Amino acid sequence: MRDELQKRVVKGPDGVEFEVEPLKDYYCEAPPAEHPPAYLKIVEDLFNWARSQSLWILGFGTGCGAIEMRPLMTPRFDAYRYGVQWRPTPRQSNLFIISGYLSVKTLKRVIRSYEQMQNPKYVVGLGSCTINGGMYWDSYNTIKRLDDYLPVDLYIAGCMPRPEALLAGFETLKHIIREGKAEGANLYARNFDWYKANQKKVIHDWDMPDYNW
Amino acid sequence: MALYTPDRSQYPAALPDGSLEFDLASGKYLKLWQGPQHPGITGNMSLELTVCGDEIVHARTHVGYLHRGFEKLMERRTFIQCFPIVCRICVPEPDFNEYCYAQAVEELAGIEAPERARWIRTLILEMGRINSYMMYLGGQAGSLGQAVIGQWTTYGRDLMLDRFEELTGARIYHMFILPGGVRDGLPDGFETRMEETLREIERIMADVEDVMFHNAVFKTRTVGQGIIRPEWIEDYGVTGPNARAAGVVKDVRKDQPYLVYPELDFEPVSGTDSDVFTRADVRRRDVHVSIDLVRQILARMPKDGPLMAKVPNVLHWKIPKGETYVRGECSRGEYGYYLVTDGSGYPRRVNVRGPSYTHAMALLEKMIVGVNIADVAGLMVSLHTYPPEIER
Amino acid sequence: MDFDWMKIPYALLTLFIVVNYGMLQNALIAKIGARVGRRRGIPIWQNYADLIKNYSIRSSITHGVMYYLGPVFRLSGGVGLLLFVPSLYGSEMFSNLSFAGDLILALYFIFFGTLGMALGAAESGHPYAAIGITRGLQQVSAAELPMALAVFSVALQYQTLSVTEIVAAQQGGFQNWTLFTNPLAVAAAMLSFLGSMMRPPFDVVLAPQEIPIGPPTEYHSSYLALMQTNRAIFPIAKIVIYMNLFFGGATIWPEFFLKVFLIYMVSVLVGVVHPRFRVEQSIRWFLVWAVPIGILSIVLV
Amino acid sequence: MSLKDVLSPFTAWKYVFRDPVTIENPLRDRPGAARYRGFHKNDPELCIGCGTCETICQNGAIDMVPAPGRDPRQGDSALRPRIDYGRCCWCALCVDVCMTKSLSMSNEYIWVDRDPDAFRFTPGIDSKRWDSAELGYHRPEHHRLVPEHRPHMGELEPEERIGSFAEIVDGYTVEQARAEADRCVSCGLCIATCPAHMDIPNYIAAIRDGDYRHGLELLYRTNPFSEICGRVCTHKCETVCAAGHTGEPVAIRWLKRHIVDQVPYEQYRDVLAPPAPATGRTVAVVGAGPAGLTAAFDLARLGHAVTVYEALDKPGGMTRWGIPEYRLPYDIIDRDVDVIRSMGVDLRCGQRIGGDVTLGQLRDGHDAVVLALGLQMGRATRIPGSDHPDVRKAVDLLRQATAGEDFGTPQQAVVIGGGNVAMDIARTLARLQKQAFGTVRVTVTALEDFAHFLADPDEIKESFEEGVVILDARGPQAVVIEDGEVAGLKTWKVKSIFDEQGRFAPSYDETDEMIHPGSMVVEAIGQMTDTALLGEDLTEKLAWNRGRLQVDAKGRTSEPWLWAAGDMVRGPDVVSAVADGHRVAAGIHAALTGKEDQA
Amino acid sequence: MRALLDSLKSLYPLDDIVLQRPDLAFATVPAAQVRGLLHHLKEREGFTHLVLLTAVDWLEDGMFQLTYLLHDRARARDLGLRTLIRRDRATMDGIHDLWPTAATYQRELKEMFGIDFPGSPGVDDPFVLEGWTDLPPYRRDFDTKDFSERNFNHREGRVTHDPAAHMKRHLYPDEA
Repeated sequence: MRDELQKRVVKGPDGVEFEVEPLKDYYCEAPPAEHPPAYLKIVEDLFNWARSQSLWILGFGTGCGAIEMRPLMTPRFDAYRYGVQWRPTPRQSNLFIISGYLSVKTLKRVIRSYEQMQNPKYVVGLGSCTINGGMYWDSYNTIKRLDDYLPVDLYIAGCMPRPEALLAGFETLKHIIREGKAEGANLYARNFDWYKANQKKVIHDWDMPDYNW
Repeated sequence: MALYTPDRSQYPAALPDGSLEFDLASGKYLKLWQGPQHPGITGNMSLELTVCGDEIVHARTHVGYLHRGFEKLMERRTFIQCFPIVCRICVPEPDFNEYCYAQAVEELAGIEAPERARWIRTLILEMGRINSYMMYLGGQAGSLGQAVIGQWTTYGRDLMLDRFEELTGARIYHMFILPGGVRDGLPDGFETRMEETLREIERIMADVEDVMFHNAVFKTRTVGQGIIRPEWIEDYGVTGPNARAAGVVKDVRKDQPYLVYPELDFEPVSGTDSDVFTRADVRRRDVHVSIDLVRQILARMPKDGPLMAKVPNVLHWKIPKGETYVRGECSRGEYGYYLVTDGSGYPRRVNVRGPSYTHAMALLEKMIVGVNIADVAGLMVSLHTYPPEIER
Repeated sequence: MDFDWMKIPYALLTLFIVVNYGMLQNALIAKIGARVGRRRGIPIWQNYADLIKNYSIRSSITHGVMYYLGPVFRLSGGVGLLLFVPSLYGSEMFSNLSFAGDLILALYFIFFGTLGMALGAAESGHPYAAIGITRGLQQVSAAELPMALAVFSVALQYQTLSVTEIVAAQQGGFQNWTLFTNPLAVAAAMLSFLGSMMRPPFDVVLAPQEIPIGPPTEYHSSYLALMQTNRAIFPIAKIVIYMNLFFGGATIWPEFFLKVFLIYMVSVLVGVVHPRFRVEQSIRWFLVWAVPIGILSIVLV
Repeated sequence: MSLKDVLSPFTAWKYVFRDPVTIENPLRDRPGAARYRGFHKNDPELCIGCGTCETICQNGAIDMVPAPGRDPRQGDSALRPRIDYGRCCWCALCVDVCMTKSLSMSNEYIWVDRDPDAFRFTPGIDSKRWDSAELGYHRPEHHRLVPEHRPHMGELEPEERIGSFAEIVDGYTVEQARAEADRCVSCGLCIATCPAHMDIPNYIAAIRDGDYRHGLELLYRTNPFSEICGRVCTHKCETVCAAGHTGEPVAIRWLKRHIVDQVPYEQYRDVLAPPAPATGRTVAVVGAGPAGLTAAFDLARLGHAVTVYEALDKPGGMTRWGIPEYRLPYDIIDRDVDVIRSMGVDLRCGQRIGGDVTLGQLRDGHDAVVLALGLQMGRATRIPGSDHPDVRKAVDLLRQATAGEDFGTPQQAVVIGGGNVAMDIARTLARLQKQAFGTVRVTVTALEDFAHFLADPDEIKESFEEGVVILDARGPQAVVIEDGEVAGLKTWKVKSIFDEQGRFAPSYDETDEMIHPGSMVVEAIGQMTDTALLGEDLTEKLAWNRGRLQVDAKGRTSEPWLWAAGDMVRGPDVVSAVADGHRVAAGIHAALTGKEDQA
Repeated sequence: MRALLDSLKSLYPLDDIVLQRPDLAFATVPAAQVRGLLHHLKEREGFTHLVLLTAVDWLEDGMFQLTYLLHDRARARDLGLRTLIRRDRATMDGIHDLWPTAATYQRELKEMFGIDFPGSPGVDDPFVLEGWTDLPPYRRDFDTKDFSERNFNHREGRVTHDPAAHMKRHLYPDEA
């Protein structure tokens, strides 16, 4: 058996050590790899500029916040003019907007979608629910802190955040990307075991229907 | 005129217990998942389709992606604490939750909202209905690839959201109708700005009619598609525009009038053909009814008067043992709250009856069989379902 | 015929101009479409950012060789189509690699991309891609029929299979354009054109609402960038054929740009305001409306 | 399907030639509406830290945290709400319920941050860019989630009550009491202000639940004089009541009374646990007023043998002898005292210390001695003529009235003083006049103006209703004596009472002179303690502070065996006396059980 | 409504009748009679619309209350039928043959309350939950807050103070 599939003890970013058994704990065949930025800074800067100007949102309305996506993409706010558009498939998207609370069932699909997205990829948490559980803080079926399960680049306060707040969030995100600080995908790859352990703690049923997405 | 009529006598084979057998290994059938991550699905749910060629032979609706356990959460919140969370049960038209919940609590607590509050509640419900329909129309056109309609109607909805914002203080979750009454009266000059908004929405609706409804391609795709058969109306508890488009002219606003509807002048809209086009058309015409109702309400509502009934200190509000069911006609059909109290400060049980519960589950699974893959999205949207009210 | 090696750099120059024009024109068209939707739309340079972004994606996964080759075929279809048809009539630099029988080759290239895509998308293993590609092939076949009929009609009319010669025959004033000399053929071809531009009502191939964008659903990063480049080239290349066959070709770049834009706008004009047909409905539509016109045009010639 | 269906869609293209409706700069051009429920604001000066916002928040989004630079004080916990925007849903229930209207919302709604822990802040304390936003949601005036008015309490009509000493107020009915108890938000700010730190929120909750026995149990935990305090407590708690900031404060005193009214008196003893086993220690208490009896009650329950010596023939102290019957019926006092007695307290009335029994004897016979003498001597104005026999002290008259002695009710009387005692004597005289002569002719002259009056507003209102004339800002100058008989009182208009240093030094407008006719002048300007029983030696030995016996925090005097409590130490106030009784009892218990150091 | 209730009372053992509104009544029926009565109401009395089917957990009594709410579209009136079944033997006959849509309700009740409806299509399939191992969540003895605290991480650093206790600590720490 390959080394990375052996049962072992790893240390998370919070310093806590825990045991993982990849064959049981992951449902992907290979853990994601870290990808370094381009060798030349000027090239990476150009790339980051392009990435910041071309935010493709995955069309996955995970919660209430999805309701504000339509105003965002329509005449009133017209996010297209800021280089934002939505894509129907995770392969082509580089921005995942977690629009509010995530039920455990959705979290599983979100993780799958997130892992299908390509590096670099960004996650924006929308509203109270992604920060600390929001109004569903005592619900048995929603996660409370998104950053336990996915690397989050940005949070936007509100319930729901208005389209204007989202646009402000995009501006901030662009700034972060241009500074080269939006390395969530690499963070995820680096702390994969930790994220997986957290995910596994709440998702008791790892079986995924044979989705075609 | 169908180019090709599949022969359904041979397959899929029926098992002895009546269920269908799909031998996926045969290559004859394909499992196709739509959603939850899928733009054609209204909201976060998923369809498990078994297709044969381009045709769906079996479908299963999967929900639960938005389940937050409202009914459980409300059992450990006081009556006033339930008020902010109920609106989250249905995102695009949250006000019906607020109304039904407030009305149910008032009924069991033996208080009555003041006259002016009841007018304002009606106003909000009709504004929300317009919004919901606008969103639906955009979605219906969008599901068939006509993006421009969604652009216009969302703009109209945005204008209405501005009115909501100035009236209620929020865009989406208004949290304005609370047990006992409403929070506040109309802001100054609201009527004028509302009239401007209504005119703009009427212009948009005229364009929608020209571009969407008088459209050969749209008609090709929708006329005769997705018919709800008469016997399904009762079998699957179909209500609202879905039923009215099938000729069942039942509208809670007329049949069991609530709030100030008895004083308003309107006729329920209905159709006969029960296909996707008729359902869309019923809703389009209903927008005009709602616009007219909003005008009537603004013209006739009392300008002064209390907005809240005398409620006890909400922190210790206890309601005697009892149970009731309060319904309203929301844009998708019958919306209802079944509230059981046990004399404590917390609801014993709240059950939310969203119209999508039956429309998107049993009815959709039934209707979708035999439909082309390309029509699934359009059919689903035409039932006008919002998943959060299914699983709550 | 001696092959003039200078044609190659000239052709590359054409390619360069067309790619950039295509990118800008796509953005402009998007802006026009947005305008109908009462909004502003993307910045005019948006496609460049998207392109660089896609090239800059660090990771990518592949589903096999054909998956790789899909976009390559598609792009070579577009490039080939462009390069074997003269862009500017009478210009030494921009006649590209045109030759006597180039019309037939062009017709082949129009199909070539779709076939390549079919292979690649099929390898991606995604059922939506498969469904999309099935629809695509069906629809392209149906749409090609009136186009082929129109081309026959034109070839019969001008008694040549060389695009250059067909253009030459149309010089000397707009009354010489095929548009006016053989309107039925143009009508059939333009109906086919609607069908091949991936715009409503004939975009059921992509249909994001039902089969999330169909064939390219699994494509990402550089693969997608390749396809995006093709999106800039291919429509223009196709329009160049139409322009040359039916609208008198172009002798200078401004004329080229204008005509390409206007012809493109025909599909936009229809596309922006319509929903889409189901695939069998569009096939029927081509058979009922476009094919008879095409046959009629041949008969009349 | 017609030709129209083919052509009509193209009308959409008209928009190409129209301006888009897109908002140019959504971040700048879209301020929230005037009522927008955006980010929270709080006025830290107005906020009292009652935590009602935290209670109502269904999201658990609010924490009450100490605000830097603020210390708790009466009516302000110095806590301020800290809001977690990882929980908040912007329902504004906290704003609606805010008892002071300090909490509101701005119309600002954009907050983006990388750090998920950043979304917590204390509005008004942590400065935010929306602190000065003018627009945003404020609770509309009419929108109340907590009722602002007390239910009306039944009381005797003035005509009816003036003729007798019957109790004026009815007390709440059960419905009224529930309604009033319902108004309490259970913040508990009042507990600190109550001298006895009674568990006010919980006994009010007991009323809401109808669990009066539990309520009574809670009352007895901190106050064995609930019957008395339920009627005549100075209810300082109500001055800090959170409900009082935007409405009427909760009628805490009446609610307390309601509990004792509701529990049948026979059950009182069942509510109380039996006293602890006897310790063999003995304590003597001098004075059967609230302080002395409270100390006796506590000590007896702790198992000590307590003997109470009372000079007068009935227990109760100033509550009996100083407060008129129409405010506090005497049988009420008996009820409270009987419960205390049932704890094993040996109450000996008519035993004046210094006569048959001396303080020295008490010292020798007991492990500790508590002095709870009260303030039973009236202070004199010492104005000319005030030594006349018909110039009387209010406390003396009240004592005589209680005892039923006839002190010669004057046809017309003038009262000097503006406190509750002045009102008590004025209204007592008014009743006696009504009974004797049929008309009320009492004039009260107070130094303070109405804006700074010392007596309770209720007292003033009821006095007026009963025909008492109250003149504010009048400084007494001389008693007018004609033919050896008191004829009235001469007063000047008061310009100010205190000098610039804040010392008592009234200045008068001599041109505004009035003569108030009356055949009796009553001085009601304050009381003091008769400390004669201490004897000279002890008086010498003890430490004094401004004429009051000096005691430590536990009530112990400079003589270790001698403790002091009540009005003589704290000044006149029933509930303070009760609190003092507890304090001294706790001190004695600690001393007797040798836990003094640990305590 | 009164007339209807009276006539029903003569046919079925109705109990605990509450006329909540002129157009809404509730009544309790023994579990064995439910199907018969529903059938009667649907076929004879015009109550053709099944509005909802849900349950109430009376944990203290050890009973589940099932509520069948029917609507008579023609006369615009509602009738809620309650039936009590034992919590420890939570099984009930399905009504999916009367109303096919009831299967969905029954599936939900099975999952959220643990009430079984043998023979109801798909009743054992998970409905909204996935991988659920705890008590059925709508049961009263399931504590959602406790579950949430055990199962999910909440953001640390939250501390609150009780105003009364805080004031006591600062203003009169030594007193009772």
